[in-house]
Amino acid sequence: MNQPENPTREYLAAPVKKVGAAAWLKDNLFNSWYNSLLTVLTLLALGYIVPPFFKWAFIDSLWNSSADACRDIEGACWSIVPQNIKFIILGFFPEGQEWRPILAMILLLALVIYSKEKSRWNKLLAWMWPVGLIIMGTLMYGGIFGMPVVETDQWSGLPLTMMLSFFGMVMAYPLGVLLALGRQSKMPAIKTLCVVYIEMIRGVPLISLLFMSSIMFPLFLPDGMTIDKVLRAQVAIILFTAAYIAEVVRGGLQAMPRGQYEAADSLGLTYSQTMRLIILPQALKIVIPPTVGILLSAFKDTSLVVIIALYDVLKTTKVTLQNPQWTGYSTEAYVFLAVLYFICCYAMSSYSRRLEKELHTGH
Amino acid sequence: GKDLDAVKKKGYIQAGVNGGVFGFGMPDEKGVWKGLDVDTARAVAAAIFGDADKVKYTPLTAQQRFTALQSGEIDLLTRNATRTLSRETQLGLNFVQVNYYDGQGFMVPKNLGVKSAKELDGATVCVLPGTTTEQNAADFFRTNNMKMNPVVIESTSELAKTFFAGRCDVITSDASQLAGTRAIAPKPSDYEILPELISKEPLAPAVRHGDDQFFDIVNFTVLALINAEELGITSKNVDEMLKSKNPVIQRFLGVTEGNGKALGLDEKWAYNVIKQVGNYGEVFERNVGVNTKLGLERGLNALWTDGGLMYAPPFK
Amino acid sequence: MTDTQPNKSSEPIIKIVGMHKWYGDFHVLSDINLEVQEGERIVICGPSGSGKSTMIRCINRLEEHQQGQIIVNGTELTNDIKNIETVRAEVGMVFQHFNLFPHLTILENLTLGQIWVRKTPKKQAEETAMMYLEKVKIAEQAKKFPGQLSGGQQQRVAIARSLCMAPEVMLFDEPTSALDPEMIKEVLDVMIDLAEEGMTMLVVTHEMGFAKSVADRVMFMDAGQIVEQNNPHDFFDNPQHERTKLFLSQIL
Amino acid sequence: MTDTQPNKSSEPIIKIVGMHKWYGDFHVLSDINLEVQEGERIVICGPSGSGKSTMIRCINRLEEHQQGQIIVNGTELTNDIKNIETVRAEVGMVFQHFNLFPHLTILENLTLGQIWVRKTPKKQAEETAMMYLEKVKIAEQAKKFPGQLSGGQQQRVAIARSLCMAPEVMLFDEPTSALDPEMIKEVLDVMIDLAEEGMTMLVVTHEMGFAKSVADRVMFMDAGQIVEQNNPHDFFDNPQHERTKLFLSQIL
Amino acid sequence: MSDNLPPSTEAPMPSKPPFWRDEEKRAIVFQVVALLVVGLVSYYLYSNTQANLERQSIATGFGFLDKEASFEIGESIIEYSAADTYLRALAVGALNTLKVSLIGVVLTIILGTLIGIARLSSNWLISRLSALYIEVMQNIPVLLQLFFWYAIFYEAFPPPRQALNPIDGVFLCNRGMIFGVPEAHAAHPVMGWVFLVVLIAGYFLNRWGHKRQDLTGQSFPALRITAAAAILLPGLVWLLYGAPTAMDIPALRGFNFQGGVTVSPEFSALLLGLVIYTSAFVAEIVRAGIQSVGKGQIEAAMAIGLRPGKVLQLVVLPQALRVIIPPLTSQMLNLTKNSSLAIAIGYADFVAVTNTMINQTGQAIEGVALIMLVFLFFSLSTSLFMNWYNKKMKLVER
Ligand SMILES: Nc1ncnc2c1ncn2[C@@H]1O[C@H](COP(=O)(O)OP(=O)(O)OP(=O)(O)O)[C@@H](O)[C@H]1O
Ligand SMILES: Nc1ncnc2c1ncn2[C@@H]1O[C@H](COP(=O)(O)OP(=O)(O)OP(=O)(O)O)[C@@H](O)[C@H]1O
Ligand SMILES: [Mg+2]
Ligand SMILES: [Mg+2]
Repeated sequence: MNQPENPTREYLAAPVKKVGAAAWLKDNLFNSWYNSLLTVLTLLALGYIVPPFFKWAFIDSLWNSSADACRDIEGACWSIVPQNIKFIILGFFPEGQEWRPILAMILLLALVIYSKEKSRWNKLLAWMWPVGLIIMGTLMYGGIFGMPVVETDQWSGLPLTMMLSFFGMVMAYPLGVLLALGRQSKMPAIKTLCVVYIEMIRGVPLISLLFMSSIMFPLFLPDGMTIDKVLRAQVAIILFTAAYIAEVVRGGLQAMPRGQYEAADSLGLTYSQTMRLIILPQALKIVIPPTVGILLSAFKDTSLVVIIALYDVLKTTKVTLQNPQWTGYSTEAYVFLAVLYFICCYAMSSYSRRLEKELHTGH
Repeated sequence: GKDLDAVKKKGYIQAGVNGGVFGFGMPDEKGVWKGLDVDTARAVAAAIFGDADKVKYTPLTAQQRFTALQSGEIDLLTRNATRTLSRETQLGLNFVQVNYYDGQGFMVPKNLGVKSAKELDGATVCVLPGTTTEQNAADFFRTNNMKMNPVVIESTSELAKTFFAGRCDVITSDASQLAGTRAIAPKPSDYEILPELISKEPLAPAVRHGDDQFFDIVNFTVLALINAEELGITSKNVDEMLKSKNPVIQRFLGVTEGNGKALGLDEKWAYNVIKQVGNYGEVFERNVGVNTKLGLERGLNALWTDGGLMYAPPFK
Repeated sequence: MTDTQPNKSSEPIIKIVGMHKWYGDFHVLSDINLEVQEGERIVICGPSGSGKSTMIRCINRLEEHQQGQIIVNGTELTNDIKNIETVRAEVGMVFQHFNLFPHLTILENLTLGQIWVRKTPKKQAEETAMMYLEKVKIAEQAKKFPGQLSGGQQQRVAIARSLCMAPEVMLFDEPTSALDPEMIKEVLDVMIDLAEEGMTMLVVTHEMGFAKSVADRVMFMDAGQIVEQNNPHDFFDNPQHERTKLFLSQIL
Repeated sequence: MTDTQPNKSSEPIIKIVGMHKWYGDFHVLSDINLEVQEGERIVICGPSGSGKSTMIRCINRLEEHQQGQIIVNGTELTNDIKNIETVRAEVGMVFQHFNLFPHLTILENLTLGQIWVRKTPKKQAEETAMMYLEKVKIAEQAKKFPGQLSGGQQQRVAIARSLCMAPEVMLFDEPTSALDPEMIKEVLDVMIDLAEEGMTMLVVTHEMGFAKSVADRVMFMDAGQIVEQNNPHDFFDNPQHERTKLFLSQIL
Repeated sequence: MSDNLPPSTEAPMPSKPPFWRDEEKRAIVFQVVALLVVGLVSYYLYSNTQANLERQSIATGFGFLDKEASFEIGESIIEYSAADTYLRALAVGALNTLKVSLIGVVLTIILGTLIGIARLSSNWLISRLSALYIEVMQNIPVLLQLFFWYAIFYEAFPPPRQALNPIDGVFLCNRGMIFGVPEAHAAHPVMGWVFLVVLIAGYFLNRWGHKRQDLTGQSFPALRITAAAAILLPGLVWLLYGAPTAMDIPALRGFNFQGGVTVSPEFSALLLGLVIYTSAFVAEIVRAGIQSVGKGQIEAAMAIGLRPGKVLQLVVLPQALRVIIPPLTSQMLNLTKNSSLAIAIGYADFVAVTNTMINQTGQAIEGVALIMLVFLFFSLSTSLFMNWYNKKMKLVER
């Protein structure tokens, strides 16, 4: 509706808004007495913590030196990281082959970045992920194109962490969806099985499952049959993650209005068609943000595989610290790890938040 | 035997190692495995394949190690495991010749003024959860009518830091570890290891029941290391020693044939072991000896001729 | 009960005999008997909760009945999955809230059933779809998503979606009651077109103008029973039952 | 501006003088002047975005004005929390989307304000509540939760909730525009009853029938200003401003 | 009204389809097959395990539980010494887990709520810092955080001989916080009983106050009166008993402080780590919960004249809680499960104790099974309670 200009209407500028730093401070930090108090207390606390930390981390620190040089300084000995970076990041991967895990990680990163745009979510992408992961696996394992075979027990460090979490996620996803469908099922036996599974797994700590996979699993198998250690941990992570995904997906399924099922039924679609074509595409989209949340915890939780002596980044760091030369600098090493984890997780979580917003404003 | 055949078929030995004990079994900053236990496994590979590098390592936790051996995941366990009766019988393992005599001890800061473990009543004790460390410590305090406050932390480096920060009055662990821990102290001379050893910890490699031939090979490989030291054969002089007129040395190095055949190995097996890994003395000095960060004395691990316990039977 | 069947004699396309339905202990539908001839147009009205929706939902087995028979085009509705699928493919349904699939374009909404149920080649399915979209006068919206259409347009798409399956019978459950007054007309127009082409239709609605102009028969339901049915003229001008009279007095 | 105050002379119950309001830089309300006498019934209309809602929300300080004065029953609205509470307790507000508290029963919705603001004993509060529920004709729903009522019923509860506080003035912000046609009537009936009892009312609505039959004065707003106000008769039959004429031609 | 008859036999019944096309029968077959597969796989694994255990002559069973544990545990709520049984050792571990989880849950909810609200604060600094806190704490593995807090506790405090003594009877050192408690005296149980009685009386007083408010509209300061009585009356008892002031003051004897009560650095670090990590998640949950309550609700509440505090108490929180409770439950469970990382920083939780037990006895299967059982018990009982509560809180809708 195009309104004719109202003759009586005179637009006034808004009353002068206070601008400048002082006004900003007043508006944002000192707008009431308790806010002022909070501000002052917070600033005091920051003043107490930040300068000494800054001095330790940046002023009195050494960044790339021998371990002996670090003995004489007050500050941080960051040298532990560059001096051991190959082992911390790549672990046992044979010398001369380092490009392979690095390339695999870059590939993964590229895939993640490519998947960022919502507009690129289509069938192609759905295929790119498994194919990409297979390529990564091949790169790591080798055996073709003249790449020497690198057994899984030499996979370690960051690639192991990434593999355990991403493979874990990709494999756990379909399992989780099946479990969620099972839990929604009208068949009591199926439903009970799924509920029991989900609640059992969610009820116990991941480390007890890892214990299981490492100590007890060999006992489950017939004599002489062994299964790769990494694979066992991977299976434990998949089983664990699947239970969590199942619960998230169930939330999505429950959010689907009954009308969608009815419309699909009245078109004559079968149960599997209804799920595949109508319900899951919508339900899974709704739950993308919490799913990313699970990926995040899976990523953080892989650090628990130290408990069964797999060499993820945390374990490689710990081993580095076992070396008497470096034992004293665990704080620095752990800070490095914390930053590493933080960067990865923060990237994922801020992405998931953006996604949540985008999906929210969409229909 | 079946285990030996399987190993030969694979072309390498799968060895279970600790993975986190400096000087015994741990990867260095390049990811290469180093340590006394690692060298033991390498010696076995040298004996069987003539190539010490034909080993793959599986790092194991204390809980995993015996199951891993039983289930066939590994062929050989060289993970500072204490030889005990129940393990040999109930767990179905055979321990071979001991490659390190250890014992549980205590270390205290000198300024506490404690001279004997018997003076530790009421102390806070940092304990590394080994398999029996906690039990040994508790037993010792109980027999001496003392009270203890344990602080049990899983990782050596964390535990060491905790101890140096003064969280505990005393730290207990195998003596070999204590020496290493002291070495990394901000000021090693501030700490001293108390004289008492409260337990016997003969650390030995182990194999499964059921393949005596493989057991013999591993056993005699360890003994060969000791024997070589007794005979004065080192990796440097082993080639010259081949020309030695001493019949004992000739037999040992396979110049005079017989030993190899008896074990089902190449006659050059001992030569390969010494050439590629060195004798026990070399292995010890290289990994844990006084010139390493651990700085351990030979002590009980010296040859019997030097007052230690290392003693090899005749190789004939 | 005044029964005014239209002058057709063949086997009825829908036949309901002594049908009962319970929700738990609650007896929603009681002794429903109904015959619908091919091409007949039936309007069902009645107070809220009287079981109108439940009845037509039984016809394509969105609800299960516990007693009696429902026979659609010769196929009886039982637990037999095969039969249910046959019936559903022959009966189209239009819901009050449209229930379009929001993640698919309009065109995909229309081709889905054809491709997966009828196994029609995609190209042909799209042609059919476009034909029906033109019929409901929104062919130009084919590439849009349901969320981008107005309610009236969405309901027309929903009708087209059902039509694409070339059903023998169309069921409408209050198709206009979620719409604004101006959109109601759009949808009713489409339905009148359909009626004129001879489609068999069962329509739950309170649009009495529609009932008067197109229905062959108007049915009044109350408390799970069919109270009265008659041709629209007699139904509105001369209702027999007290209940019907009361109801009509309220809504007209 | 044509000003047709009703023939009352006492101090006005609402007095707005030269009031301006900005959202950031956007000048939503410009120089609003308004006097409302006790018992007066004012209908406010105008195109979307013209500031109708904003204006009445200023009256009970759901929005803050930046310039000018708003005096309600002798209390001026300033930052003073005490004044704001006084005013809010005297001014009832009915929202377009009812905003009932879904976690409380209907009865609890009605007694909440009485108990916590007016400190009325619970029993008495309940009696008052039941009285008003009867007035809006849904006393039998008292124990239900809002989610169990229809939209029209919910809006009637919302009106009753305001009335329970015995306000001097009732503000209605498009109280019927979220409702189905049949429910609109229910709610308008209640409002007409109120008007007949002499309640002071400011109603934002586009129900012109309502305006004609109950309003003492109809106000037309555009672009944040009161363009024209008059008694309903003159307003509808003889609008003065071009803008008003255009608007009326579109909605009538 | 239609008659409410059960299905009669007169009307024609629907005819029966062949069983392979019958939905119901298909479902039964499908379920039987699924159960069979699960059963068979379980049996297969079970028989393998049996065979393996036999072959490796591993003893199974829980008989070892009443053998002497012969190891010490750092801290314990109940009496324990190395001479006690494994069962008791495990109980000590389970209680320690319970202790850190319960206290952790309470603190986490408090801290998380505060930070969640701070995140919504109008103070720029506060809301930014809360956002930073949430980001950092959520995105670093909790294990690393535990190392960090533990290091602070043992590095930042002096050894016992130079212990800080901020208030009389309270010592801070790297052995923890040690504080004095009153020496046992006949007055104490009496004071306890009086306190309890006051609490019970307070409860009824509060109910009476509500009733009075219902009747007269006047509120009654029952809480304040109860609080005052809870302090004053036991104090009076104490005076009547002659005001015994003897304290069990910790004193440095030998290596450590003797007497008093000690809060160990391990416990503090674990508690702090878990609370800080989990509270970041809780903060987000609380924020989302509060934001989920529509603006209209707040406006409506203000429009009937409720004060901001009451708006929060009567309208916002009851609605926000419904959104908050389910994810909060999982966070509480996560906290409990994460307490199993205690072993990394030397707190003797259930997993740590079980680990030692496994090491000593080699009963790995039983040990892992026990861990799982105990945690399942914690989890399921929490879930049950929370589900019950959630159902109670659910909105009634059409
Ligand atoms: N799933 C169900 N479980 C229990 N009762 C139900 C269920 N669905 C509907 N009902 C009840 O069955 C009765 C008939 O419902 P139905 O939806 O068929 O009525 P209707 O005539 O379509 O009413 P409306 O005009 O409101 O749509 C109602 O009383 C309703 O409450
Ligand atoms: N919180 C806000 N911030 C900025 N602009 C706002 C805000 N609320 C409303 N507005 C703007 O102020 C103007 C007046 O809004 P208001 O809601 O008062 O209009 P209205 O006359 O009630 O319209 P409608 O008939 O659509 O309800 C509109 O242009 C609107 O976009
Ligand atoms: Mg209906
Ligand atoms: Mg408005």
